[in-house]
Amino acid sequence: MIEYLVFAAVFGLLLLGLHRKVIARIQTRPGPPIWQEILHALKFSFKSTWVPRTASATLYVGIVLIGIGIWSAAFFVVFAGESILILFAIYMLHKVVEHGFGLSSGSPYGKFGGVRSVISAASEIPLFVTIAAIYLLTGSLILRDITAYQGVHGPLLFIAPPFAIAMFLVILSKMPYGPFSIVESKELVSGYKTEHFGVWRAGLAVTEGLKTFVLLYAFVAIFIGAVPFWAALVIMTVVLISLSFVCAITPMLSPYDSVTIQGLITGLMLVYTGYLWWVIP
Amino acid sequence: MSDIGGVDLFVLEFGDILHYFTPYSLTLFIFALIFTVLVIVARPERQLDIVFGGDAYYAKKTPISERQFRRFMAIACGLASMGAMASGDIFNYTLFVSMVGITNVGIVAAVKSRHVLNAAYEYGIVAMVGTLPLFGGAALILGTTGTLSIPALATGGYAVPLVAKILLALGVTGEGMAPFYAAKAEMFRAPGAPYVIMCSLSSLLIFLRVVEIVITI
Amino acid sequence: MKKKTFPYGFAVSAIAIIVAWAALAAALIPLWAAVTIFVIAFPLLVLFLTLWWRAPGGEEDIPFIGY
Amino acid sequence: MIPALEIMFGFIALVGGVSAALILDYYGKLISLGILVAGVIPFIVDRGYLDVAITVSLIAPIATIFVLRVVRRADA
Amino acid sequence: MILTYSIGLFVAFAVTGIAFFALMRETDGLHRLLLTDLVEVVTLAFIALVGTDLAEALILPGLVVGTSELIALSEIYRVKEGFNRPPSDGLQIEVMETAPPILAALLVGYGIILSGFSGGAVAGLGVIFYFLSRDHHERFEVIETASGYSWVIWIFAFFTFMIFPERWFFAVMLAGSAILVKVMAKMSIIGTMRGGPNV
Amino acid sequence: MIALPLVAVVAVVAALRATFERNTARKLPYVNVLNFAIAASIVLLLDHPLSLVAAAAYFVGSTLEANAIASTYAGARNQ
Amino acid sequence: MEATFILGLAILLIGVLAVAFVRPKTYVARLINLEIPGWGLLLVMLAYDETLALLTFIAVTAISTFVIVRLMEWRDESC
Amino acid sequence: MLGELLYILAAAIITWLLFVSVDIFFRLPEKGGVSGASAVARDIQAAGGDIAGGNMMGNIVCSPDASAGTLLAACGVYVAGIPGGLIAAALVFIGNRICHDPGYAGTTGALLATFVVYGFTQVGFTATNFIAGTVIAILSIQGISHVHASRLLARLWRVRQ
Repeated sequence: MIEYLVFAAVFGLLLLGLHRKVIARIQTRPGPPIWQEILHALKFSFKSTWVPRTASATLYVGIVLIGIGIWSAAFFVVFAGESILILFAIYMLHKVVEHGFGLSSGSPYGKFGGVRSVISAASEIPLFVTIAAIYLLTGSLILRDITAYQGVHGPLLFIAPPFAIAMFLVILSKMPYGPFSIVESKELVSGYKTEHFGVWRAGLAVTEGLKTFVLLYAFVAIFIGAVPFWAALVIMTVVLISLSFVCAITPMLSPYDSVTIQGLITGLMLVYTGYLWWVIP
Repeated sequence: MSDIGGVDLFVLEFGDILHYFTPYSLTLFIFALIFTVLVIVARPERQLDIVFGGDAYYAKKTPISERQFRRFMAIACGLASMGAMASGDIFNYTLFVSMVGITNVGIVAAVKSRHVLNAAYEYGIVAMVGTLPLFGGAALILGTTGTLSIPALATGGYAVPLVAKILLALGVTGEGMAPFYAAKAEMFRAPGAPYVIMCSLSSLLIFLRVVEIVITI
Repeated sequence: MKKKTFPYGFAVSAIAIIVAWAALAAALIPLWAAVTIFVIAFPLLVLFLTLWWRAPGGEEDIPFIGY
Repeated sequence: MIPALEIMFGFIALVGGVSAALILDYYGKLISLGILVAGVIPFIVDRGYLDVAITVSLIAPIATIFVLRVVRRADA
Repeated sequence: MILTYSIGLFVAFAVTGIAFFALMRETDGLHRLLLTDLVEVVTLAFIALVGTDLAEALILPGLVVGTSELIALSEIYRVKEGFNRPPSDGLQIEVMETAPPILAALLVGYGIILSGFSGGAVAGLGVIFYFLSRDHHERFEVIETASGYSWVIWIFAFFTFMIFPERWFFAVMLAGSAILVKVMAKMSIIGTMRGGPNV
Repeated sequence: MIALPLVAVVAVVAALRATFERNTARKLPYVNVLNFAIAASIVLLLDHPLSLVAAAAYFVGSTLEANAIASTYAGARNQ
Repeated sequence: MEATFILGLAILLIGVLAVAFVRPKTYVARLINLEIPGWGLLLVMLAYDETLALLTFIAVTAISTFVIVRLMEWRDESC
Repeated sequence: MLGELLYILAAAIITWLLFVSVDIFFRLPEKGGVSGASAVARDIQAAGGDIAGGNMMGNIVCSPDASAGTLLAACGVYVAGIPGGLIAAALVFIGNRICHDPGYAGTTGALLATFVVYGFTQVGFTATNFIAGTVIAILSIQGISHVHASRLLARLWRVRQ
């Protein structure tokens, strides 16, 4: 089990590196090497580290642990085929973690990043509509049952493509350099990450790697169904590259527009769910 | 019980009142517990106020009395969210939720900043108004089905009106769904990170739980 | 925390993970117990490891206040 | 209670309520509120809750006196 | 019964709509506070319409929540608007010299008979009314101490329930009177809410 | 039993007159009649020793209310 | 379906209308009107024999009236 | 039916005489007991009434006086006989204290009325007649015409003087 966890962290970081590479290539830059994110994590971990004088020390350190911890838990949830509701709870609670990162340092940049991450909660709402719709279709939210359902009826990706798109957007809103990543826009320096440097940043990198892996893996598990592990990795890479394309060709939206667009998507999803509810007796 | 949150791990029956955990609510419960402990042990940060474009900055300190009050409120908020996670009775759940609403206001009410107080007041009004759909939904469920126990409702056979579910979700949104208010974002400008975190955490938790409840019943 | 405690913390968390892993492989403990240990110990492992091998030096200072 | 009585007392309560809502003068509003209470009390008594009737008729003037504190300030 | 409930619900929803409409159009802070008080009444109407014993049990916590939110909000409003001069004595009419002691005694007496939260609220109202007419040489320590002891008694009664279920009547009485003192103490502090160092 | 309807009719008349009287101070005597009628009907509705206490409590309470209103009104007018 | 219940609903409705569209639009008028729906609710509770709730409700309404009165006094004093 | 009505009318006249004489004996028309009573008196005078009668009416409004005593005594006799009337007198006494009334008009009225009502119940009247009668009597003073009632009371008051 633990080997999968370590692998997930490393592979997730690799995917993030690939993400940067693809974006760079689309923008006709050479871009960093693919393992750049792993190197980053290692580099940060070797740096000398302390706690800022203004920080709330316990929270400042504890939030890093919590960040890694919840995504490890999420990884096991997906891996063991438990309820996807738990996965999405963790996904939403990640917002609290971001918020905690930002607030605990006492830096105004971090604080604004945290507040923005709270505002951008609109990105979670499509998620719940998606969950409700999946429940409507499959009659269960346990990942095992959903996989079994897909074994019988074929991948959900083809049964209900709008939900796959919604989930795609949800993942997109958590990708760096994407249109919805308002928490990391440059006027906030590095957003909520601004004051977590050195070792703390390395921990954050592990969190990011795990998060990317878990979200993409969950996407595969929910919408494609049971596939061999290597095939899952391949599909994840494909999905990531498509995400990178989107990130590369769209500008970053202003916070207001970002929330509006996510709200619109939620509305569309609601309409579609209502339609499904009408059609399915 | 259609186990959307996983199979039941633990059920405590106390007369009519019922507490139970699914893996889902247990996860949420543990999260609330972790942050409550953090609130108890952590000291608030000294928030930096800077003048953009200049060198001037100063660190705001949280006075001791204010800190104590807010810590108490944050702990109460953590306990209330834990209660909301563990409760297996819709009315108890709504009570815990409204308690979360009150304590959320309390957490920031001690901050003597006009912006923060304005936001807290606006939020408090919304939270108080939120009790209407909240209790209204619970009462509607009680009136139409005659029971409030979530496991009993989940076994089926009861026609829980859709309106009641919507009211319940609406009420929880009103009580604590942090991101829906621009006003509440202003509340987060208050210094004292561990306590402020509790606001956003508790509102997320109760929202996550009501999703489970609404889908289950 | 003193710098000396980090290797111990790392050792403790690593041992916990290895023991849990072995016990799981030998079917001594159920899956959820092992997972709980992993979830608690893995973040500690990462943090203690990095804190252990990080470069020395540095002291408290104020946060970044602008370019 | 026979229907005729119910109608009469209900009518008193309604008159009190409506006039409390429509009268502009604060004192008039408070007096109308008193009329409303007068209409309500027989219903409580009719159901046999005498203790409730006692308490309610003691609390009602207290509430009025509370309100009078601000009426006095607003008026002065 | 079904028809009654439907009609009641219909009125309750209509009333909700009106209240929300008014709240939506209102911008002034204090007016909004008053309207939220109205919303609280409507909430209780929703619960009361259920009309069973359980509904009665549910109204009480609803009331507690509503009152505490109202008190908290009014305090926030006071601080946020910077009202920091305590009011002088308001009403100087003859009956305020004679009525409060007698009425307070009656209400407190009845509250003690009633016991529990209801009794506490009734008795607390009596005490508020009494404090209103007096100079405020209140002894906050005494009130706080009483409230603290009653809390202990309440916990004790709770454990009596748990450990000696056969002594339930004793425990009920103990818990009821403890809650009575507790609520009364808390409510009476509202009566003394005159600002200054104690608030 | 004609007493109770009679009292109720008196109550209605008093309530109406109190409502349509314009002068605040002169509303109060009408309200006083109403209080008499209600106190009487409390006893007439329910023949029970406690209903005497209820009638007295109601009467005293409403008299107190009228007293307070009148006194405040007088105080406000004197200023 | 009984008179108490209907009367209660009617007064509740009147009261809520009175508070929502208050004339004159002052705090005091609204505060006074706020009592009206309370009595309506009291009648509704009475129709279902919820006496304990009713008693508590009346006491607590008076207390919350007092809280608001207190707030308004602070306001008058400071403005 | 008609007979009962006559009884009630008779009772109204008896109680009217009783409480008006007690009130006037206790000098209620002399001045308003509290500022509210004086305000009522002034407004009645402004409407064309007499200040003395207005004072008495104001006092009746602002505190339980002999008329209230009569009513409650009748109620007391109705529910519990003579002891009921005595209890009613005690309640009226408490009511007087609550309403800042230094006088004893109400208590005296209640005590007197107890015996009067009890006496009349022995000769064919019922206590309910007296309850309704008191209400009608008070209606005649407070509820028909303030102007004429106050003039009438003032005339009686001048007789007393």
